[in-house]
Amino acid sequence: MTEPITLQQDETFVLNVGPQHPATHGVLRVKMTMDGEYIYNAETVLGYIHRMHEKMAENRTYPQYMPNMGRLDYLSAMSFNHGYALVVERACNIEVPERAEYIRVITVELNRIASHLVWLGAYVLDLGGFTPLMYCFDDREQILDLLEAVTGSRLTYCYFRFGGLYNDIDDDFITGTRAFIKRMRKELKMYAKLVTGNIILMKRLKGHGPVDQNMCQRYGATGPVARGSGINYDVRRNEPYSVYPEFDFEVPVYGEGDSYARYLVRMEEMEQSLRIIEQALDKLPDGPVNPKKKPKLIKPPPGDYYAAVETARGNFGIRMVSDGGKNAYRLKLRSPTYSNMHLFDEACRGMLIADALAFMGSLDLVIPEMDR
Amino acid sequence: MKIQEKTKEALAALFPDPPASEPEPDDAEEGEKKPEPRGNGIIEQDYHTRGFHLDAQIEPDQLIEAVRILFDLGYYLEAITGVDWIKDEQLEVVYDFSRYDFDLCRTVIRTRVDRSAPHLPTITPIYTGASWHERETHDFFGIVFDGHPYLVPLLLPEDADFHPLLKDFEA
Amino acid sequence: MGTQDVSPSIDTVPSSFVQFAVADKIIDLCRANSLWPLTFGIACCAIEMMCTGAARFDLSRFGAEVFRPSPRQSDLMIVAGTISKKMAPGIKTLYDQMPEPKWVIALGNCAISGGPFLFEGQYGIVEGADEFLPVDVYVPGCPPRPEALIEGIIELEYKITGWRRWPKPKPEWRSSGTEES
Amino acid sequence: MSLTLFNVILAVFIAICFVGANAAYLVWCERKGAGLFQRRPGPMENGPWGLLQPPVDGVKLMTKQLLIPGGVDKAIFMVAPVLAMFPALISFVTIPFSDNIVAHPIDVGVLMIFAFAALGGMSLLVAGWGSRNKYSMISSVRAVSQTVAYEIPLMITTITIVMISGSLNLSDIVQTQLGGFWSWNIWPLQKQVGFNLLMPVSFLILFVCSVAETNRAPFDLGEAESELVAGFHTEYSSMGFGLFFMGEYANIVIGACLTVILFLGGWACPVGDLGFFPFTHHVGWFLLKIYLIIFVFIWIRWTFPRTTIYGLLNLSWKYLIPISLFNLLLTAGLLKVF
Amino acid sequence: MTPVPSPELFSADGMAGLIFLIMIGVTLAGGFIAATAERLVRALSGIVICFTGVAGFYYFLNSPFMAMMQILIYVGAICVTISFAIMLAAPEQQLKSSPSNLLSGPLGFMIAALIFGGMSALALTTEWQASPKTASGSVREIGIHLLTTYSMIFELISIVLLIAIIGAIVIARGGRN
Amino acid sequence: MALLSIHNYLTTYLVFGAMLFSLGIYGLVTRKTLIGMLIAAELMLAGVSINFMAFNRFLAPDPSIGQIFTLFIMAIAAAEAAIGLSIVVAVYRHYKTVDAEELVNLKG
Amino acid sequence: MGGYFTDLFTGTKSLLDGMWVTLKEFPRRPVTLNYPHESVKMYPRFRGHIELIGDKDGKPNCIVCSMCQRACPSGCISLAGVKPEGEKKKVLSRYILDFTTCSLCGSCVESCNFNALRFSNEYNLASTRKEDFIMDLLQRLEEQNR
Repeated sequence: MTEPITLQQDETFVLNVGPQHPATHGVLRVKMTMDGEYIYNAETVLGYIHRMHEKMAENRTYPQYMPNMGRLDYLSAMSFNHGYALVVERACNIEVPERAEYIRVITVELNRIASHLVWLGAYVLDLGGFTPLMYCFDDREQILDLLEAVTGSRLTYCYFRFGGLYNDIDDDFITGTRAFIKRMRKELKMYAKLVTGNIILMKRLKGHGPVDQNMCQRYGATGPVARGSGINYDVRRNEPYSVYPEFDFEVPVYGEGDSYARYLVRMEEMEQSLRIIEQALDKLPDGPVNPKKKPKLIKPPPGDYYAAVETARGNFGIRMVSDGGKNAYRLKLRSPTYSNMHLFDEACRGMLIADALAFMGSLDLVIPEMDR
Repeated sequence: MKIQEKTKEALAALFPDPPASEPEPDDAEEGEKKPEPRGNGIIEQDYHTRGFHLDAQIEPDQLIEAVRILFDLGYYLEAITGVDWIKDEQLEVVYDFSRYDFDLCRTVIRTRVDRSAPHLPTITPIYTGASWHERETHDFFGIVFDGHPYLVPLLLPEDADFHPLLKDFEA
Repeated sequence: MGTQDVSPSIDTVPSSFVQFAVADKIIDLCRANSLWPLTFGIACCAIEMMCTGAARFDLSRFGAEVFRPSPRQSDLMIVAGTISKKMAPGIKTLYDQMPEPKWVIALGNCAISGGPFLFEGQYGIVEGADEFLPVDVYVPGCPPRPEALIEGIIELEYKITGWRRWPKPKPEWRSSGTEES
Repeated sequence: MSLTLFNVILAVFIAICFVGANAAYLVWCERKGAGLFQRRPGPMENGPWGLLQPPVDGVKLMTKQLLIPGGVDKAIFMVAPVLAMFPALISFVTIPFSDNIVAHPIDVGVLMIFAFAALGGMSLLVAGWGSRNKYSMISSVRAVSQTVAYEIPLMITTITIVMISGSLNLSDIVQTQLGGFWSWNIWPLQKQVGFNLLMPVSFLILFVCSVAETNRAPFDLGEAESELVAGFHTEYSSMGFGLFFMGEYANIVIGACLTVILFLGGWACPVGDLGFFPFTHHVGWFLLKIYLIIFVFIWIRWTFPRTTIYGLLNLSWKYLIPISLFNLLLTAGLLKVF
Repeated sequence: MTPVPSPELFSADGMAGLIFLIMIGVTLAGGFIAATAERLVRALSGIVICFTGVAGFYYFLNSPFMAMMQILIYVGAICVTISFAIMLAAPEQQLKSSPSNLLSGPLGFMIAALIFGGMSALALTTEWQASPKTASGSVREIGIHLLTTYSMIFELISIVLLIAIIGAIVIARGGRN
Repeated sequence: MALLSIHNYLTTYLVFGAMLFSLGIYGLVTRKTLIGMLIAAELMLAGVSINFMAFNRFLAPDPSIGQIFTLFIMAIAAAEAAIGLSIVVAVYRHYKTVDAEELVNLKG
Repeated sequence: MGGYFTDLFTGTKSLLDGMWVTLKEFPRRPVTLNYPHESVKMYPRFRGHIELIGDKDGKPNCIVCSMCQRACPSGCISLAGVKPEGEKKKVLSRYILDFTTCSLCGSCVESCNFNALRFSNEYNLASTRKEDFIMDLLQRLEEQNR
C-alpha cells in the first residue's frame, strides 16, 4: 500500500487525535484531515504539557536548576543531567575526575537502555501487542533497582553535580550491573524472537514511514531517526564528550529510512550500550567522584556556551547565555523529539491512519521534552 | 579543506569589508564594564570553552543568504532561539547549525532586531523544520517572522497574547 | 461528543436503586474492587503509573488493571503529571465524560499543587488538580513510587467502603543502618 | 417442529445461563492468563485467585450511570449492544455438547451459526453508527469489512467439511469423526477422502478465520486501542459496554465450538470410548477441547501485535481464500476417486 | 384445507402460536419502520428486523434452510451493503427523506391500500387446492434439483451475480485511482 | 384460541405477504432517495418470497421447488443491491446528491 | 511464486517462535511483589521526604543556619529558630516541609553541614487530604523519639 494515492480534499473530515489518545503517549494532539482512512494532512498541536523550563532557568541558580533536567525527558534523565552538567562545567571550567566520568557514562548508558525498553514496550503496545511491554518493564525494573540504589530515585534522577556526582557507587552496583548485562543479553535474544522477527510487525513496519536524508537535514532530525535514514550521526562519536572516545562501540546505521530501520537502530543501540557499560566497568578507575576544588558559587563568566549530548532520542543541546550572575540569563533547550516530531506532518501524508500511528511511535516521542 | 574554513570563507562573502581581526568583541563579552554591542562579522570561537566553532553576527536582511549558504554546505538546523537584551533595547535571534558528518563545525548565526518592532524574514523555505522553532520564538519573544505560513502560538494556548521569556514579562 | 455539567462534588454519586443498607454496602464493595482507570498519562508520573500496571507491581491483583482508553468506561481518573493551563479544559471534559460514580486520584506533586514547577510568576500550569476537579486521594512524590499509587488505590477503596482491607506496611530500610553514605 | 418449540425456549434459557457464566469467567481467564503470560499473577485479591472478580465487575457495571451522548439516535444506540449479545445466544441452541445433549438439533446447524454471526456483524455497524463518533464509525466499518472478508474462507473451509460429512447437521459432522483421534478431520487420513495433506492447513485456516470473525487480537482492528480509542464501543458506558464485552466472549465460545466440531471431533473421545459414565464423558471431552482452543485464543492474543486492515485483507485474499478454494477442489476430487 | 384444532396457550403448540403472533408483530413493525422512517438509518434497522422476522416465517414454513439463508444473505450481505452505501453517499443532512410532495403520501397510501386489498381479497376468497406431497423438501433435494432440473437457471444466476459484481465494481470505481 | 393456530393456514401467509408487498409499494412511491427506494424494493421482494414459500409449503407437490425459487430471488436481490448501490455511489460522486428528483440531468 | 511460499513459511515460523516465547513464560513464577502483604525494603539511599536527625536526647541537630532553605529549588522548606536566654546557639522551633512541591533533588541534605537532615524511608504516602503532606518535621522527630 505504498503507492501514492490521489486524495480528494472535498471528501475529507477532521479526526482529532489527542490530547488524550492512547497512541500519543501523553498529551500530544494531532489534527488529522482524513479521507477515509487516509491522511490528507496532519497538524500537530503542542504545548499541552508546557512546563516553563526555560523560564525557570532564569530565576533559579545553576545548581537549583539541576532537578528540572530529570523532568524534561523523564525516560533518559541521566543524559539530560549530563548535558546540563557539561555546559556549566564548560562555562566555569571545572575539571571532572575520571572516576566520575566513567560512572556518568555507566549510568547514562543504563538509562539509555531503560529508555529504549520503555520505547520498545510502548511501541509494540501501539502496534497492539501487550505482552512485550510487560517484559520490557520487568527488565527495566532491574535497571531502576540498580539506579535507585545509587541515586535514590527511580525515574527523575538528579544525580550529577557540577564537576562530579551526588555520590559514589558501591560494589553491589558493579556486581548488579554485571549480572544485569548477562540477563539483558539473554532478554535481547528473546525480544528478537518475540518481536523483531514477527511477521506481523515486519509487515507493518517495513517500507512504512519513509524519512529520507534530505528530510532529516531540513527538519534537523537526529538520533535513531537520522540513523534509521542512513545518516551516521551520533553526538557521542561525532562530537566526543566525557570519556566516550575510550570505548569501542558501534553506531548502528540503517539506510532504509522506514519504521523498521528505526526500530532496528534502537534494538542494536541497546546492545552497544551494554558493550559500553561492560568496558566502563572494566576500566573503572579509583579516585574521588567530586573535584578537589570546586567553586562555592557557580557563576559562569558572561558569554554564550553550548553543549550537546546524545540522549536516547537524539541530539540534546543546551545554549546557555550568562551575564555573570547566579542565574542563567537565557537557557535554551534544544530537544531532539521537537525536531523529530516536526517531520511527522510531511511524512505522514497519504498514509493510512494505522501506519501513521506506527510511524509516530517509531519517532519515540516524549512529550514533556518536546513542550518543555 | 576543513569544513570550518570552507564555511568561514563562504560566510565571509557576506561582509564586504571584513572587520579587523582584533578579538575586540570577545573582550567585550568577557566582563567589561561597558558591554558594547558587538559588530557584525565572524569569530572563530574556542570549542573547548564555548562549545561551538564559528560565530557570525549578521544583519537581518542577510539572514536568508547566510542560511542558504549553510544549507548548501550540508548543515542542519539545531535550534532557533531568542535572547532579550533589554538594556540594549534589542532582541537577539540565534540560529544554531551543526553537521551530520565527522568534520564537525558548529556554526552560530546571530542577528539583532529592534525590540519595539521585531521583524525577521522566515527561513522556512530553506529549512522546513524551522517552522516550529520560529513559532516558538514568536511565542516566547514576540518576534514576527515575515512570510511564515502559519505563525500561531505553538506551545502557548491558542489565544495567548503574552511573551513570557521577555525580561519585562510579568504573569 | 456530548458533555454535560456535573457539579464537582463527590456527594452527587447516585445512590443505587436498591435502598437497603446491605445492598448498598455490597455495591460499594464491588465498586471499590473494580476501579478501572482511564488511560491518561500526562508526564513523568504516567511512567510510574505504567510501572504500577506492569509485572513487578501489578495493579491487576486489585482488579484495577483494566485501563480503559475511553472515559465512558472508566471509573477512576488518575491525574498523573503537570496540568498545564492549555490542558486543563481537556481534563475537565474527560472528567465530565466519565459516568458516575467516578473518582480522581492526584498522582504526584505536580497534580497536587504544581510541584516543582510552582514558582512566582509562572504562566503555564494549574496549581493542583483540585482547582477544578474533586480530588479524592492525593499521592505525593516526585514521582511517587508505584507502591504509593497502590496505596492510593487502597486508600480510595477505604474511602468508598469505609473498610480498610489491608494494613499499611511500615517502611523499612534494606540494610540495618539507616544512615546513608 | 412445534413440539420441540417448548424445548427451544428451555434450551435458550439454559444457553443464556451457560453463555453468561462462560462470558463472565472467560474474562477472568483472560485476565488471569494475560497475567501469567506476562510474569504477573493477574487478579488475586478479590476472592481466591481473584475468582470473585467477574461478579464484582458485573455489579459495578450494572450500577454505573448509563450515559447517552448528546445527539445520537437513541433507539439505535440502545439496540446495538442487545443485537451483539442476542445472536451469540441463539447460536448456542444448535451446538451439540454430546450425542444427546443438544438444545435444538436443527438440520442446518452450520448455516445457522453463520447466519447469526452475520447478524452479530450488523450489530457492530449499528453500534459504530449510533455513537456519532468518528472513531466508532471507522471502527465499525473496519469490523464489518473484516467480518465479510473472513466469512468467505471460513465458509469455503466449512463446505469442505460438509462435503466430507455429507451433512449440514453439526451432530452428524461429529458422528463421522468418531472412533479415535486419527479419524478427526484435522488429520490427512480420512475414511471418505483418503489422504488429503491439506486438512491440517485447512484447520489452520478455519482457526485463523474464527479468530478474525470474533474480532480478537491480532485481528482486533475494530477496537484497535492505539488507533481508534475503544473502537465501536467508545461511547458505551455501563451495561451497554458490558453487553459488548459479554457478546465478544460468547462469540469466542461459538468460534471455539465450531472449530472443535468441524475439525477436532466434537464430543468424540480421542481414543475409542474411554468414558466411565456414558453421559458425562462426552460433554467433558467437548468442554475440554473448547477450553483448549480458547486457551490458544488467549495465548495468541497476548503474544502478537495487531495487523493492519490491508494486511488482514491481504492475508485473506492472498493466502486463505486461494488455499481453501484449492482444498475444496482437491477434496471434491478425492471424494470422487474414493 | 382442513381446519386445525386450536391449541391451549400453555402447550407446546400454543407457545409456538404465540411466538408466531409475536413474530408477525415484529416483522410488521420492522416493515413499517422500513417503509416510513424519516432517517435512512432507521429504515435500515427496520428492514433488518423485518428480514429476521421473515426468516422466522420460513422456519414456520418447514424450511429452516431458507430461514438461515434469508438471514445470511439479506442481513449479512444486502443490509450491510446498503449500510455502506448510506455511509458513503449520504451525509448527515441527506439521511432524512421526506415525502417529495403533498400528493405522493396519500397517493402512495392509496395505491398500497388498493394492492393490499385486492391481494388479500384474492387470498381469502380463492379455494386453494393442495396436492399430495411427493417429496420432503429437504436440503438434499434442493441440492439435487439445483444441479439437475434447474441447473441451467443455476448457471444463469451465477452469471448474473458475476456480472453484477463486475458491473458494480466498474460503476462504483473511479473515485480514487 | 383460534389466533394461536393461524400459522397453520396458508391465507395468513398470503395476507401477510401482501402486507409487506404493499408496504414496499408505499415506500417506493413516497421515498425520495435512491437508497430509500432500494430498501422499499427489498421489502417488496420479501413479500413475494413469502408467497412462494407459503405455496411451497401448503400446495406444491414437491416442496423443494418453491425454496429454489426463493433462493433465486435472494440471488437476484443480492445482485440488485450490489448494482443499485454502486449506481448510488457513482451518482453521488458525480452529482453530490442521492435525491432521485434532483437527478434531472440523467434524462436524455 | 517462490516468494509466496517462503513468505508463508517464514511468517508462520516467526509466529510460532513468538508463541513459544510466551508459552515458556506461562508456567513461571510471577515476578510480582505482593505489596500490601510483602513489605518492600528501601535502599539506604532512597529519597523519601526529608526528616530531622536528632541527637541522643532527641533534640534536633539543626542549628538553624537556613542553608537547606536557601538550597531548595522550589522553596518547600520553611524553618525558624529562637534564641533562648543565655545561650549562644539558636534552637529550632519550627521546621515545616511542604512535601507537595518537593522535587526530591537532595539539595537540602547535601547542603546541610551539620548532619541534621536525612531522607526518610516513607515510600507509600497517600491520603485523602492534601494538608497531610505539609509536614511538621519537629513534631515528627518527637514522635519518633517516643
